[in-house]
Amino acid sequence: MSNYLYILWIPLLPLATFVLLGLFGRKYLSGIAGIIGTASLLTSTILSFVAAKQYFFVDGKVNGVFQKIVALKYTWLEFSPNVSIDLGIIVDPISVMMLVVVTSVSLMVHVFSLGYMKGEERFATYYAFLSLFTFSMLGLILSANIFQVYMFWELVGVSSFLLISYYFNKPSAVAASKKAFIVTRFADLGFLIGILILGFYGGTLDIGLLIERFTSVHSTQFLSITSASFLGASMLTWGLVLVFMGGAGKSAMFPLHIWLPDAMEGPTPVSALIHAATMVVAGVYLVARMFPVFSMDESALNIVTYVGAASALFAAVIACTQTDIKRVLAYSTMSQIGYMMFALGISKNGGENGLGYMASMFHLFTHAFFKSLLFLGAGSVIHMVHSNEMKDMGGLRKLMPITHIAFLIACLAIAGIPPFAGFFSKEEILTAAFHENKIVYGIALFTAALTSFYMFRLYFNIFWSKEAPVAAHGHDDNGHESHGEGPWVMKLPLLILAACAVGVGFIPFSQFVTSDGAALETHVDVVFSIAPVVLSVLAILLATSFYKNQNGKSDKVAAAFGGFYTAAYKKFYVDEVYIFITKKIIFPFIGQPIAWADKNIVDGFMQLLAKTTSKISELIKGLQSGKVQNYAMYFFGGVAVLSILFIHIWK
Amino acid sequence: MNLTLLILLPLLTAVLILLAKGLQQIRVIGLIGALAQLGLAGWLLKRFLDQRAAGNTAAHLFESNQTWFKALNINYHIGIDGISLAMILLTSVIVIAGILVSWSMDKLSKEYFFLLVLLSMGAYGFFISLDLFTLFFFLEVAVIPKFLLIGIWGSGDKTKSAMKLALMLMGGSALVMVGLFGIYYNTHTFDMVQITQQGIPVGVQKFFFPFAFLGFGVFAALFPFHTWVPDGHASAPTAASMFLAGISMKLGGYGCLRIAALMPDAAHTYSWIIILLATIAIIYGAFATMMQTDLKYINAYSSISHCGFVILGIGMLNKTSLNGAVIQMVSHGLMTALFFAAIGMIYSRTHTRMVAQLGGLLKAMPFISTVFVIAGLCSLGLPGFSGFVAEMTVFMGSWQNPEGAYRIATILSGASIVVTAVYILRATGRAIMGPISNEHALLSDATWNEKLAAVLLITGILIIGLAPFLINHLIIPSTDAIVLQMGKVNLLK
Amino acid sequence: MTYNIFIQLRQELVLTVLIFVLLFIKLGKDRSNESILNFINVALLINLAAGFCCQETGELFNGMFTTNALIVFEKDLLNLAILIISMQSYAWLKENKNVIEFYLLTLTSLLGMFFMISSGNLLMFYLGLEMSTIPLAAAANFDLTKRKSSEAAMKLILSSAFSSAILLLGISFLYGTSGTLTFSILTAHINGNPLQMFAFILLISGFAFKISAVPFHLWTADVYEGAPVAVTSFLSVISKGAVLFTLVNLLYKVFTPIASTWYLVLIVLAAATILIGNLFAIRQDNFKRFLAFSSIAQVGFILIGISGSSQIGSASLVYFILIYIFSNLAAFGVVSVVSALTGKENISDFKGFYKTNPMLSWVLTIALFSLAGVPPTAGFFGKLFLMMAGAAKGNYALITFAALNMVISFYYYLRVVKAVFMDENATPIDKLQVPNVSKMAMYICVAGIIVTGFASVVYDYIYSISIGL
Amino acid sequence: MQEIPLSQILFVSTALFFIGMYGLFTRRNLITMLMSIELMLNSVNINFVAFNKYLFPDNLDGLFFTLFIITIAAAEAAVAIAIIINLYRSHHSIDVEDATEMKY
Repeated sequence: MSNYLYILWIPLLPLATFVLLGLFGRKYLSGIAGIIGTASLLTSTILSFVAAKQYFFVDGKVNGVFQKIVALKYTWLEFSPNVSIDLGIIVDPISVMMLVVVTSVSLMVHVFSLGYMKGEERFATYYAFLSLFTFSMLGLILSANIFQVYMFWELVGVSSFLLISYYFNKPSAVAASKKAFIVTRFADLGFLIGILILGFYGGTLDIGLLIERFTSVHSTQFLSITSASFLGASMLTWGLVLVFMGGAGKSAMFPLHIWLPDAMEGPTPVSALIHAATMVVAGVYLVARMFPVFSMDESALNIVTYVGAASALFAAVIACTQTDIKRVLAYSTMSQIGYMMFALGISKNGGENGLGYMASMFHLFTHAFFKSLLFLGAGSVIHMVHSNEMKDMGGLRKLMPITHIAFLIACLAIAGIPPFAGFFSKEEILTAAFHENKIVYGIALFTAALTSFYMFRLYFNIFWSKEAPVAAHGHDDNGHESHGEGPWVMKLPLLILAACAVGVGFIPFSQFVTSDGAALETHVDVVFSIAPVVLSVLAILLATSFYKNQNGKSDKVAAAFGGFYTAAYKKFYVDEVYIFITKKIIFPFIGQPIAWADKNIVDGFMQLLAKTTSKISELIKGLQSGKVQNYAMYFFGGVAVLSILFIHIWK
Repeated sequence: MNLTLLILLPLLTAVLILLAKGLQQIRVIGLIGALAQLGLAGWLLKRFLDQRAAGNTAAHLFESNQTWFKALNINYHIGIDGISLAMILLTSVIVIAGILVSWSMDKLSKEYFFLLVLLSMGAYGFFISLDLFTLFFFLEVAVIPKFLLIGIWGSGDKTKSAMKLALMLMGGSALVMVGLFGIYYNTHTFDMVQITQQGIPVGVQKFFFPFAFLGFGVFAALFPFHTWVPDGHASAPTAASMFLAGISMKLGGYGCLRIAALMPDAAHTYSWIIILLATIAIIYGAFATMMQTDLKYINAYSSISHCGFVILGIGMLNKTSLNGAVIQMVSHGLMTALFFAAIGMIYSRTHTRMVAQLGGLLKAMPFISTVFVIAGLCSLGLPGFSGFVAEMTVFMGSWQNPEGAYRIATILSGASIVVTAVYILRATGRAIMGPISNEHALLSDATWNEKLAAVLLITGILIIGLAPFLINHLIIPSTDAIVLQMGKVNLLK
Repeated sequence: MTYNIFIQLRQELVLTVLIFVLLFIKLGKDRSNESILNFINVALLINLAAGFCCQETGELFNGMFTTNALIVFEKDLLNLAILIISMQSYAWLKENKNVIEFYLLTLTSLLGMFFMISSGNLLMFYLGLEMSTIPLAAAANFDLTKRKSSEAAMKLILSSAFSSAILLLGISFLYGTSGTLTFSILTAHINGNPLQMFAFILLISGFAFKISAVPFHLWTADVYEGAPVAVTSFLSVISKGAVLFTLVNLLYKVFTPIASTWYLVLIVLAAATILIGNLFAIRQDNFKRFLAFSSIAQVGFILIGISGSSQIGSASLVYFILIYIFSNLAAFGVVSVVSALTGKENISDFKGFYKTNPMLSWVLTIALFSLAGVPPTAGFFGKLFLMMAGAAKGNYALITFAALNMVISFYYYLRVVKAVFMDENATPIDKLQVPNVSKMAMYICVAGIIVTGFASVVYDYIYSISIGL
Repeated sequence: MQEIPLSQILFVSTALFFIGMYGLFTRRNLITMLMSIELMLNSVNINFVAFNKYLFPDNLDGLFFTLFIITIAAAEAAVAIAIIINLYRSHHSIDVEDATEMKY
């Protein structure tokens, strides 16, 4: 098969940009940093489209099955023979698909930022970090070695950290970035140990080999890892669950989701890129990447399923109550990723049963577009009103028509209204769920309804409800104009993404991306799709009646829900639990005792030695009485003692 | 290639410094000397690799062996393998950085630079010696300069810290001495190569291993003998802190490694204790760090935690873990030196090291803050920096021991990376980010010499972090040799 | 063969001649102190040189006086020491009107030590011992006007008289049990019956008193403090060294049959001596007193070395004494200059000393490090070899104990360094004009400290001439 | 007349020795202390003479030793008394308890 090595340039170009801007950007290139970043990313995007074309339409398929192609493999760090971190490039349907998604969304964000971040002091730094992120994300996608995944996993994490804390003199932003990094780090610990387990029993870190060894039931590796067990679960389960833990951390699955809403402290384009479209789906991607192995272990898959489903529902409920528009979007993201997760969980490997897998990937694909669209839309709204709060908004549809339209399209897409993109992907997921697991199907259905409800709550609160506020006009403290919707560079991405949100649904996805690479025939069953669509429409109507123009209804309903509402509004107190554990348990009961013990016990012991020595010397100083007669007596005493001692010993 | 140059060169530099007049001359001489050291080390590396490429598989290259005290069968026996070479390179880099950061040391500058150079001489001698006597000799040579550096140029409760450090280190070397005597009287030689060949009776090993290992452990900040570390580092002047954490603590680790190689049976017998202590040190150090409020204390305690990885790697006694230990030594040396350099730069401007009193430095001094953040990221094991490579190798190696207890130790040590993230980010978040106070807003950024030092160290960190195969290529043959000779090679199934 | 006697007795003869010359100078018209001192220093140099001129092994006066390469070398060491001391006390003696008496006393005492070292017979040994002790007592009182000086002299003379009584009792019992006083014959009669053991212990106690081993050490600190610095350094280096040489000679040659016993005696003494010496040294403020206790601790280490009872042991002892001469005298040299020029003798007075007198501070520091046994100074080698010799017996409990005590000793040496370099002081000792002669002496010491360790030839030579059990 | 057995003479000398020691320990007058030391030395002399006469009559080592002890004792006493006189000059007393300036 032909050479895919040029794919190497797709990640390397952003890396180069990062180095360039990181070293010289601040001093010399601050003016043209944006152009440089965008240009290089444009190149990568084109390259990735080329790659996609070549793979999907030219030579990816060998007798009807898409192949896994390892385009590059370089031994980077060898632990011991055949256990090593290899930097590699793997080309298969999902990686190519992700290439397209990441590059294009990232490109949109780059363009959008040209307008959004204009006049920032650390403009160049911003683009440097953005490129760093893109590089890491691409590297993650292309990884052929599970440890390579881990490495880029960490890099993605740190670039997210850097971008969230971009407004570094804002304490809340710093806190949020810390939270994001530490929570994901905690999850990564699980990932790491998972890797260690799989690597130990698999005897390799190469994903392809791992899959090969763990999927063949008779291989020694498979037998050893399944026979070994800890706390009643087989080592395979442990390994997979721990790996999934890493994924759950990045993808903000319950209960590791707490960092995502706070992460909205970062610049909005960043949220659009990292916390909506790309990084947060890394978890899904990871599970998909390891899916054949997951499919060998029922219990691991179940965990994936239920964590996913739970997160989907949980997030959706919270999203209905939040008033910060970015937080609403954040929770909706979490909920959608929950969708993808449980879709994977209920799927099987290969053939018809692989529907869930395909659906999940499809939803990932579509979601990337409409969610980033939503964020960018929100971005331009915020850019105009300089606030995240719903109460500061309303009736903006006249002031920013383009944004309005784009946002509406995105909402319809996510609500799963045909013929918008979300409809198709969601449909597949629901079908898969319906066949595999009725409970999950129920949850999914309900969540779908909730989704449409809160999305339109959001929509109406921003664009309708009251008349155009005057406050929004005039100059903000940065001093740049906020009339209208900002420059064309901010509108263009909206339009493009809107087009995608409408269009991408029609891509015959199942032809390309499936669990086993073979094409999969899917049929949109009209009868089946009635239920979800109707539900969504009803939910939208409900939202309309509540929020289209201000009337007390919503508050009444909220009051009706009472405690449940406040609980949801307070995000079900998960943050409080974490804060309790860290601030009230770890610090006072582990940290401080240890710090204290080090000062007083360990070091105190050394001090004690010194003190005792000097004390003793103080005590015995009387020996040297200064009286020559005593000296003589001690002398004689010495003689006596020695003689007794040694004449005795001699005996 | 005569390795003795590595000792003579610093000696010459020291003498010239004594003859020099005025700060300018002194520091220039010091810098030239340090550069010469680096050049020498680099040349050594080239020669070493050439020889290996030429198929010279001798355990130690550039050996030379002269009788010193004939009556006692004490020889001046020197030679290097990959591990010692790595250490030598580390030392030479840190020496330059140290001299650069103390460029404007005007208090008793002559003595200051003299002692710095002397310290480096001790380190070189230690790393090249193949005879336990010379090893011990150079181990102690390094103690006195530390005492004086901390006591004279230090800050805070400097004399107490200096005294504590000197006494604890002397205690350590006293234990080492007893161990060495034990070896000597049961093998009738101090020559490590000979001892390795003829082996030591198991009973003897079991009796004397604790002495020697704990003795070196004190230098390597092994729990519970680590208490000299925080105070010593905190009180020391910047360059001295860099030397202490970057070089001196490595003497301990290196010594432990050699001792374990000399007494494999005992090492296996006691490995569980070593691992226990190491794990405690890692976790305990990490949590203790979390509670610190002084930047230098933060780094000092984190050094305890990181050096725990070295001991852990040694205790696990397999090829990968030993590699990890060595890489961790180098990596931690560079990283902690960088950290101390950054802290020193911050302190020299703000005159405080209290995290609470700092903030938003990124605005006033972007370069220094960036250096600080890089050091932090390296310390929390971010891929691309040396810390990641080292820690992952140690984990990989440790995980190869299938015993449950060792697994748990590995997992616990692994857990420390989360705690590390916590304290690094707390320090960074408070000191580097956040709003800046008015009097700090006007402070100046790094000067050329500080920049040079930082860049040098960062380069080292990146070389290891981005191309670990280079250092592996250097050290793996040596660790292989050690492991083979220890008669226990663990590979993944 | 008649002139043989002159060669074998050459060191003693030179010394004797010198003493008489000094007597005549004293009788003659008085000269300026400078000229006398210069003359004496030159004479002492010659005296030192005399030792190296020609080797001759043999014995005189039918076994009363023996000599061999080792003994000659030991005497050379003592000569070297007296030379250095006299150079260092230049500043002090220049003003003193009884210069010659000082030298008469010290040189006589030195002569006595020579005879003691060479003695082949208990009577000879006793004579040498007393001949070395009594003048020292007088010399201790050399500062006639100082209260402390006379108190010190009193303590020294009384306790040393007492100790020599004990010693004599031991000798008398030895004589009673063996019937001979000659070492060579005595060995055959040593069978270790209780009385003989008792006699031996009395004898050892006498030695222990001279080398100030615990619990026979108590006079040391007071005498060191009270006596003039020059005398103190003489006591601490020369008399101690001489007695130790004799002790080794006796133990390794004469008391071989009861080696197992005296090994135990030695380690008990050693342990006690190290510990007590250290514990007392920690607290001292008076510099001479401090050095007294530190030297007691040193003796403990020496005893460990001797207890090794091997050729390494005795060689290491001589080697250590050589190094000890350099280190201790360097320290005393600084102290004597300071006390002669300012009258200050307390460690606390040395605070901030480095600011005003860097040269002296470095000399002092190097000396102290050498005493503490820190590389690269020679003290490291000396101490290490002593410990090695001790470890040969496989008594690692003792070695560990001693090693840990080294840490304590390290503490008090560093205390002084701390005072000199680190402590702040409003009124430090002001810049001192050190006489060139004393300077030279210090340089000799420092050179010795730095060179002796690395120059393994020295050790190897000593080893080649020294005796094993 | 039958001669006195060695044991009795040794008994006398030992008694003398310890009497001297007792005197040294208890007397506070320096001169007296000096005298008690002389007692001890004399007891040693008796030892030597007795051993020489009873056990090894054929050579005279013991006697010679005694002579030397006596001589040296004299010298010692001379120096000691000189020192004591000087002590008296400075302390105006020859009480040993008064000369305890240096201690600890």
